[in-house]
Amino acid sequence: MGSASVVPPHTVGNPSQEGTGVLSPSIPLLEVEGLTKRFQGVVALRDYRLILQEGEILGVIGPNGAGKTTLINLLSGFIRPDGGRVRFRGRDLTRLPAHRIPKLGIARTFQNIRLFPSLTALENVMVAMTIHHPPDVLSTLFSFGPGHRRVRELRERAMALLEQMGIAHLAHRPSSALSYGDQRRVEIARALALEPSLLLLDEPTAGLHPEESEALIDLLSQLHRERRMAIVMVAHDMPVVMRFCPRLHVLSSGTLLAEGTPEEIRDNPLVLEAFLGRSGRSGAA
Amino acid sequence: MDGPAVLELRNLEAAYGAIRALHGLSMTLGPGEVVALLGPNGAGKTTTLRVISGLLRPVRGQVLYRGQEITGRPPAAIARLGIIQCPEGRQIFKNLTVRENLILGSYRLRDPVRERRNLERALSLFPMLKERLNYPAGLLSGGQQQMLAIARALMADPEVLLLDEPSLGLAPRVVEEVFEALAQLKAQGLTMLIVEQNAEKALELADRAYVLEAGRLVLADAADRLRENPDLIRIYLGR
Amino acid sequence: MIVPSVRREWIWGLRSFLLLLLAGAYLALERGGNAYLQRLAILFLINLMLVVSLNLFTGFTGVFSLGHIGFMALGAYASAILTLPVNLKAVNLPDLPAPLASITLPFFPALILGGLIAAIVALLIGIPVLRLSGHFVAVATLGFLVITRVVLINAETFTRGTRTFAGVPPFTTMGWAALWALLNVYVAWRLKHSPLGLRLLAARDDPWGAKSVGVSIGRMRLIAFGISAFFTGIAGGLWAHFLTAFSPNAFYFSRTFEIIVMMIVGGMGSVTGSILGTLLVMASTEALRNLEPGFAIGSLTVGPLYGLSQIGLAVLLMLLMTFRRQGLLGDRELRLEAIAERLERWLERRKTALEAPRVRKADP
Amino acid sequence: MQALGSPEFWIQQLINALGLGSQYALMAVGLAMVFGVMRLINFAHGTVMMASAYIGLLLLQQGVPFPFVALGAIAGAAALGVLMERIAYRPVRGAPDVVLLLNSFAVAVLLENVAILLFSPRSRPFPMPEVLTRVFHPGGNLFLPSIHLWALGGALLALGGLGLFVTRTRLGLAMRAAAENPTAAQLLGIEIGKVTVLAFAIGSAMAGLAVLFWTAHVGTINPGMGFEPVLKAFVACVIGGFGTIPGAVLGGYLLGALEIALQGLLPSGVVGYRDALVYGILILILLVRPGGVLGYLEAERV
Repeated sequence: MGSASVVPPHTVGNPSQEGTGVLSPSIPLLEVEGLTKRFQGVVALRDYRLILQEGEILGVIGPNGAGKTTLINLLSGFIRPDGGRVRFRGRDLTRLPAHRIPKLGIARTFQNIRLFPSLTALENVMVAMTIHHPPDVLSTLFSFGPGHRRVRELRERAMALLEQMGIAHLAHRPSSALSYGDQRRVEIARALALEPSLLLLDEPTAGLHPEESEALIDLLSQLHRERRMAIVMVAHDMPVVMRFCPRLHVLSSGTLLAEGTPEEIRDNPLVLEAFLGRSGRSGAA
Repeated sequence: MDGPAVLELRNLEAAYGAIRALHGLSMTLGPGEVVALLGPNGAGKTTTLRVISGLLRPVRGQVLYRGQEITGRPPAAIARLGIIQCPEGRQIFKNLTVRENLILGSYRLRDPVRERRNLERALSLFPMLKERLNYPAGLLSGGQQQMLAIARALMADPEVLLLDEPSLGLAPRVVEEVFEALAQLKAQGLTMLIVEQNAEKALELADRAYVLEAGRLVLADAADRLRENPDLIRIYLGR
Repeated sequence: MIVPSVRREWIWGLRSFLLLLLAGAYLALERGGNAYLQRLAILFLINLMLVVSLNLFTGFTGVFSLGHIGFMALGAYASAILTLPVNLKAVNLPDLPAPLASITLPFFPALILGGLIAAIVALLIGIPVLRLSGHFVAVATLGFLVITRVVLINAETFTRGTRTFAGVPPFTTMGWAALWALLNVYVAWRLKHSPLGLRLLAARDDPWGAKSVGVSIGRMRLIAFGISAFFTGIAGGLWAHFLTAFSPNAFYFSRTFEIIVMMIVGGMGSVTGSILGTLLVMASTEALRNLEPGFAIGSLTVGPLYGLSQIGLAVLLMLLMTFRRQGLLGDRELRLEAIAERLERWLERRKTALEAPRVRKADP
Repeated sequence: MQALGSPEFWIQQLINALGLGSQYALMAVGLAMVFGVMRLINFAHGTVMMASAYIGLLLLQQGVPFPFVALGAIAGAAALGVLMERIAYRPVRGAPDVVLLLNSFAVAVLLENVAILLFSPRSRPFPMPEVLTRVFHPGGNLFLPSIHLWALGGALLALGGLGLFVTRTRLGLAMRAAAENPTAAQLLGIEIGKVTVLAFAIGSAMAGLAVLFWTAHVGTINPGMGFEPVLKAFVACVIGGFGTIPGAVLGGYLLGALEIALQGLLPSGVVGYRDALVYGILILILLVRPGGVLGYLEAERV
């Protein structure tokens, strides 16, 4: 299973800096240039570019079919671009298969939550944890001895993470039996178990009640304060995005339409047109 | 609205597994009316159309067609009544030719005479399809495919036309063309329910509109009054 | 009130009871000398290995293999060729190339080599084929089964072609079969309940989700395929040294079908289910097979009914697919813990039921 | 056997390839039609062929004239196909692919063993009329078995008719539409259930026709006879691209040509491995071009 590169938690990629990446090293965390993807001739994403620093939060918004999920899929290696490049800490990811990406420090969630339904909530998180502690012959064949100790450690850590997400009491339920909101929390816990320095969230609040959304965003803010990983969040839920993301990208028909703070975006007539099909006039007041 | 409703939804609730998509939606569609269904992503617009067409069985609530309950009937049976949906994402038959696609549109009619008449009408509405009748539909451009999808739906002589995001992924010029064609259909008295991301275009076309947010009805008004309503922007862009 | 420690005692009790039962059954069969029952027991153990191994791949990865009997054939022929006495080789396989013609291996290394050959072939075909999705893997592995058969029939130098391969030493005893079956079940059980198993099941449950946590679907499938083929090859070797004579016809579709039905009955992905499924299906086919030569009810004689057992299997599979797709256990396991809990609850209820009348009597 | 380089050799090979290819094409079409509307690789397709052959034999033994025997066998196959859909596949519609596949295995095993029960496992001669078994010698060393002509003619007629049906008629179009996009088809009023029954009926009838030629070729029938043809039909479908009618036809003829070529060109020592090579090629095509030669299905990879 390859050698274990044991990465202690909370140290990945954040050696020194505090705050919003002002002290970032010369190489940005994520560098995207000219990223382009077509599906059967239709352009889903065109010439997208992005520079993201360690610990930064970016929100990506846009109407239906704007290419937001395509962007997440490209950044996480789930689809291959037709053009352009993604560099993570200077390393080119463009040709890596998807399952190699998490180990580098990029985790993602899915718009339609993709848990492992036959595993419990705890086991869902444990699977992700095996990435830094790969299974070996001992832990596979024997339920006692050193192999077993390793498994117990894994279990305890996973439990701690669920506790942090506020769902420790659901640890032993099959994940398919959880409510939608709890499933979302398990999925985020699973992503965090990879100890990422970049977290890609695809519509994390979709399908949640407003109160649930609020709570989830509070939790994400707290997790970000503690772990200082960078986050790219795709969403259509504007109040949520405006509150959580200090910096926004607006996509429309696969093109980067505008960029800026929530206030700038709100007043940008191009954005209004993208969402409503109108040039910013009367009603905007 | 004059006369009884062609289509009426009563307290529809729908879900995909654990995810609630509609929380008690009620609305009506009168004869000859064009109604727009608006709202941001994930508001439940497409779900509403899926329930009407029978592709999704509602958890609760009723769908009535000219006063008769059709809730839970199979999609083909609902289509045979004349409730024709033109689905999102141009779901044309890519391996079939343009002509074959169109002829299938008239499947429910079982009438070669009406089929021929409708074909002529569809081709006059979308002349560019005429030159490409024997092309496999998959070779058409995105805009042409959308036109074909609408033309195919019209081939059924629909009593009600349900349009799901007709402008999705199209260039602005093509969006204009599509909406011009829809305006012509409106002038001919076709009853339409249109789901659109492009609220402005939809409101130009529609008589009335309903606005959904997270599966709930939040606004319902005449289209021209709604265009001036500042709440609309708030719903789309947040506070 | 049920105290956990009491339950632990119960589990120990059950565990010892089960062990005693198994040991008793084993000794009774071994010493009892009923040849028919012994034969059935060995066949059961070998079938169990085939079912558990198939389940280890198909149940744990969700991908259907129709080619597993091909691995069984490889293990059977390989170990049989290796253990065949030199003088028999000169008669039966006169054209065997030099090193093979002059050696005779003991049973154990021959078995292991047979298993390894099956595993290596599995890895070779698995690397390309397992990347395919769903039923395309099924078709490709079926292709492998047919290829194996064609090769067995044509490689006469090694296999005697369509003729019976005879004279294999009868090494397979109850002990050997029980030992290997036990090991196979243990490995499957551990695999399912280890961190590696979590990865396997994750890859099965949701390939995209699995990739997002760094699990390589192809690699998981390959690991399971290799282990599964190894034990299937061993089962083939045990079978060869049990029957001592066989031909390529034994390794084709009807056996594939039988093993699949056993797996489905027990539940895909359930190790204990595989045991139940094998037991149940073998019992019923054995019963039907005994009817095949014909039987009489009163004055009515029913004449030979060849194929009855296969018809039974087919009907069983169709009924299962229509009404209980998950089989007996789905992918869950029968656990002593759960049984202990039930037993306890049942005893508890009995106790209150016994005490209840006394309470009522005291009432007035 | 002619010399390898002579024109006669090639003509002979071409004749053989067309004869064999016609049979494969007819068999593959039914498999493709069913796969199209149901995403089912119908393993029981082969047992339909077998059953149809036995129906033919029974009719023949009753003294029915041969043309009616042929019609009866074809009609019987169609009826059996429809019955199969009703009993084994409709109740599990919408279940995972594997459930349907397993049910088709069950149907295959069931029918084969019922045939064993009724007719015994032994092979039986199937006396064909002389028009089907005659061999012409048009000159030189050429052999022209009339069965090749019948197969080619029959295939051309049946497949041509099928082609007209699926491009010119309302139902035929509906069938192709349902195969490509069931949801969109339903939204136009097309009933998937009806179209599926139709696909089973037509596909099985084609198999019934194919088995007449196959039987004339082999001379005998037995309960296990469906196994090899259905596997060959699989391979043909995979070569041409699973799920399309033109793909199946093309695949059938390509497979026929491939087998005849291997038969003629392989050294005699390894000719027995011909089928192993054929299935090796099947696996290879699945790997490099899962969409088949016509490339319709998108490559599904994990």
